[in-house]
Amino acid sequence: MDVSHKSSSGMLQDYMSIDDILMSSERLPSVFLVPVKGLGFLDASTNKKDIAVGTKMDLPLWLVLSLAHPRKKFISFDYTKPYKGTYREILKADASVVDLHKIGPFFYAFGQQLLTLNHNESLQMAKCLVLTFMERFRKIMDWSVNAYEHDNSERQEKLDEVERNLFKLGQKSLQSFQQWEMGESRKLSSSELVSRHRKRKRDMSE
Amino acid sequence: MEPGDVEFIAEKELVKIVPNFALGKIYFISGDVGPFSPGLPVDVPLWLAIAIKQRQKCRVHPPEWLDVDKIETMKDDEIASEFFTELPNPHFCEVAQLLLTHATDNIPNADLLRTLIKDIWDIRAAKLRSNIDKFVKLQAGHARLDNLSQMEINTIRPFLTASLDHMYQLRISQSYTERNMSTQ
Amino acid sequence: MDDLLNVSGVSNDDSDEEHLTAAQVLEKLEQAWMNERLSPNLMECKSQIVEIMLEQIEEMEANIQRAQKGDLKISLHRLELDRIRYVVSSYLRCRLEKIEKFAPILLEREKSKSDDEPSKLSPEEFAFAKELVGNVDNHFKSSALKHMPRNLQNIALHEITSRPNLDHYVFLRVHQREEGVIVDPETDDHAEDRVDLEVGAQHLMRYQPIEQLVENGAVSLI
Amino acid sequence: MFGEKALDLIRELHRSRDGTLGPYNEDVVRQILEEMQILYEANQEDVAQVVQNDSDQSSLTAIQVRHDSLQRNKRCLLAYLYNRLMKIRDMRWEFGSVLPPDIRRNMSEREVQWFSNYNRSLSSYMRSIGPRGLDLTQDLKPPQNVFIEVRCVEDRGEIELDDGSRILLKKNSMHFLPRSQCERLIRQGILKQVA
Repeated sequence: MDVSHKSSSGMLQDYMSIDDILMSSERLPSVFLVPVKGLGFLDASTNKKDIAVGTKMDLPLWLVLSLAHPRKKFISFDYTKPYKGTYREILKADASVVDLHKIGPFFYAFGQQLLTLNHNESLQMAKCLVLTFMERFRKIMDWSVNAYEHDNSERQEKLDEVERNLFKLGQKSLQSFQQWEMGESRKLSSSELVSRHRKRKRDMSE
Repeated sequence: MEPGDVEFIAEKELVKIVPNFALGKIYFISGDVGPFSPGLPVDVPLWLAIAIKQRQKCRVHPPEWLDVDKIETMKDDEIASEFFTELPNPHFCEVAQLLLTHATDNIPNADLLRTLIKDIWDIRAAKLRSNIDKFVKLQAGHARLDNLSQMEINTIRPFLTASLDHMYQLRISQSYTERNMSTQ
Repeated sequence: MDDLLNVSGVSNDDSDEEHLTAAQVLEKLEQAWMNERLSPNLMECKSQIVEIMLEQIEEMEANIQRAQKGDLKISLHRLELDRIRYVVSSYLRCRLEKIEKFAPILLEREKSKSDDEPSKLSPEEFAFAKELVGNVDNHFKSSALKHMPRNLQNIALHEITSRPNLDHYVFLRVHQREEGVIVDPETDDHAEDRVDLEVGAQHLMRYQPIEQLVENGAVSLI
Repeated sequence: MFGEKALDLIRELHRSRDGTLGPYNEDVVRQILEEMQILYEANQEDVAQVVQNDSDQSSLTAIQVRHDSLQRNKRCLLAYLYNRLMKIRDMRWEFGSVLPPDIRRNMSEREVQWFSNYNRSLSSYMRSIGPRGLDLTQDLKPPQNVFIEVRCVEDRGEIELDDGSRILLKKNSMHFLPRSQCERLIRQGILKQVA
């Protein structure tokens, strides 16, 4: 049971979460609205000392969240492709066939973070996130309760990180239920870490 | 919770056994059981019935509902009904499974029963999935699920609650955005 | 022999549990165990129930020691003891996992709560949580923070620890009727979604609106 | 961009999601701390200038960027340390109070210290439960029988049971033992439950 997945607001990042840290390192096309002294070297396309007004750079989300904050407005930013009009239309047409991992891989979480910043398409994007998950939900559920069929790993590849986690939860329940049906659920077994550790040692000594 | 935990809880259900030994009342922490006299039926918790049966010291009386005719009717009702039908025991699946494993020789048509029960499980599971999908599409915040057994709940729980948690967060984000837009 | 093993009459001085039989205490323990396993946050500790149950086990074990080996009755008693020990262990283990996860937040709550609010942690759990937080804090300081620029050396662990998700969805069964529980206040501005909880009914909803009902036994998590 | 080294650390953690513990990356930790020092010193200089000439927007922006980068580095470092501690914690529950040497080798000196402190806190908590203490690392699954049948997976020589009797654990030998006596050996992969 993962009970501390996110804060209750759903918009705050979990400070210690590896996923959230990776998610917030994804980049956004940004434009500097103010000059930045001495940090020109961050822009690989020039060798100027400072960053001039109007400089375009792809900045990581963690920096955008600070610099594009309505109180500062040091930069303007644009949504990346998956959150823009064309893609929203594709998702609207049939969300369940889209490879969210390729355009994600943190499609929902990254989108939710973008919603904390003002953008003229934010409402359409917010709705798109809800609808996309709603449309994909049935498939993820049906896949996750089906015994490991050959194409399961292929299916998984098209899922965003949150969806993958859901899929794994479903698979895990299925496996423990099947174990129960075979009367194995209450047998004592060696710990997972121990087995893995032993296996690795064996592999290494071979 | 693991299926083993749900089964463990189901083992508190009472079942009738016919002992082949004599023994006075046993004062368990969970309550008194017995006395036991050869040939005289007595109600005991399932965990105890299994333990005694394993020592070949009793015959188990399957509950009334664990019967081919009754289970077949149940299956038909389940197919016919849009909703979940009421189960004869809140731990229907677990109790049946335990008895069919540990007291097979005391249950007539055990193999057929096993198949029928699996059918009922599958019918209900499919029903549950389409209900859940409706629930998610309606963006409902709440559902009433009266006749679901604990094992059924337990099997779908990790996936379902995590999905709903995710959905809720997305809806929060949406309503935050709506509020934000209207105040601009 | 029968008398020897009869421990079902419990007396525990001036406690809430004093009128209960051992079987009733066990039932309460099982209820607390289920709720704890299924709730997203740490619930109030049922120390007294745990204490009584462990004493019962101890007493029964002593009796078994004195009894004859290989006896059917003895082996059945043993099985029951194993069952109860499992529930106690699983209950405390589950609590410990949550305590480890949320320790800084739990300790912060202990500091800020009013005196009449019950503590969620037993004194032993409190001591454990304190040591744990101290150790983590120490590790952060010695491995990283003290080598950082001065203005970055401070942290408040309770602010950077992940919080229990009170919006987590749970399944519950109703024991006492409750009217007009608001299930979905946050996402719908116009009409709050209210439900009546009828005795015996089963529901699926967020934990937060029913947290108190679980604590006081009006509903239980399933 | 600043914070790239820190991200490497997090990626390293992400790659070992299966619970394994890679070697403590002393080197990268040091490099991150160095980057932080440089960022800090640069900011000190700019701050001094801004104090003299308070309308310098370009310095203010630079200070902001460095400040965010410092916080980012700090977050990544702490998350790295914390997630490793949680893995080490899990190992206490899975391997017991003595860790295999190859795992220990991957821990920093301070992590070893943390592990032994955690061990001590946990034992003293478990001793404090009930009249005689309760080992919470046992009774991990709901019991079905008092006695269980086990097969020995590797030679382990003679062991003594609680009741004083001794048994010889020889590879492939079968035993019928009280569950409570062999749970730990099963967890460690020395015995395997058959029925």
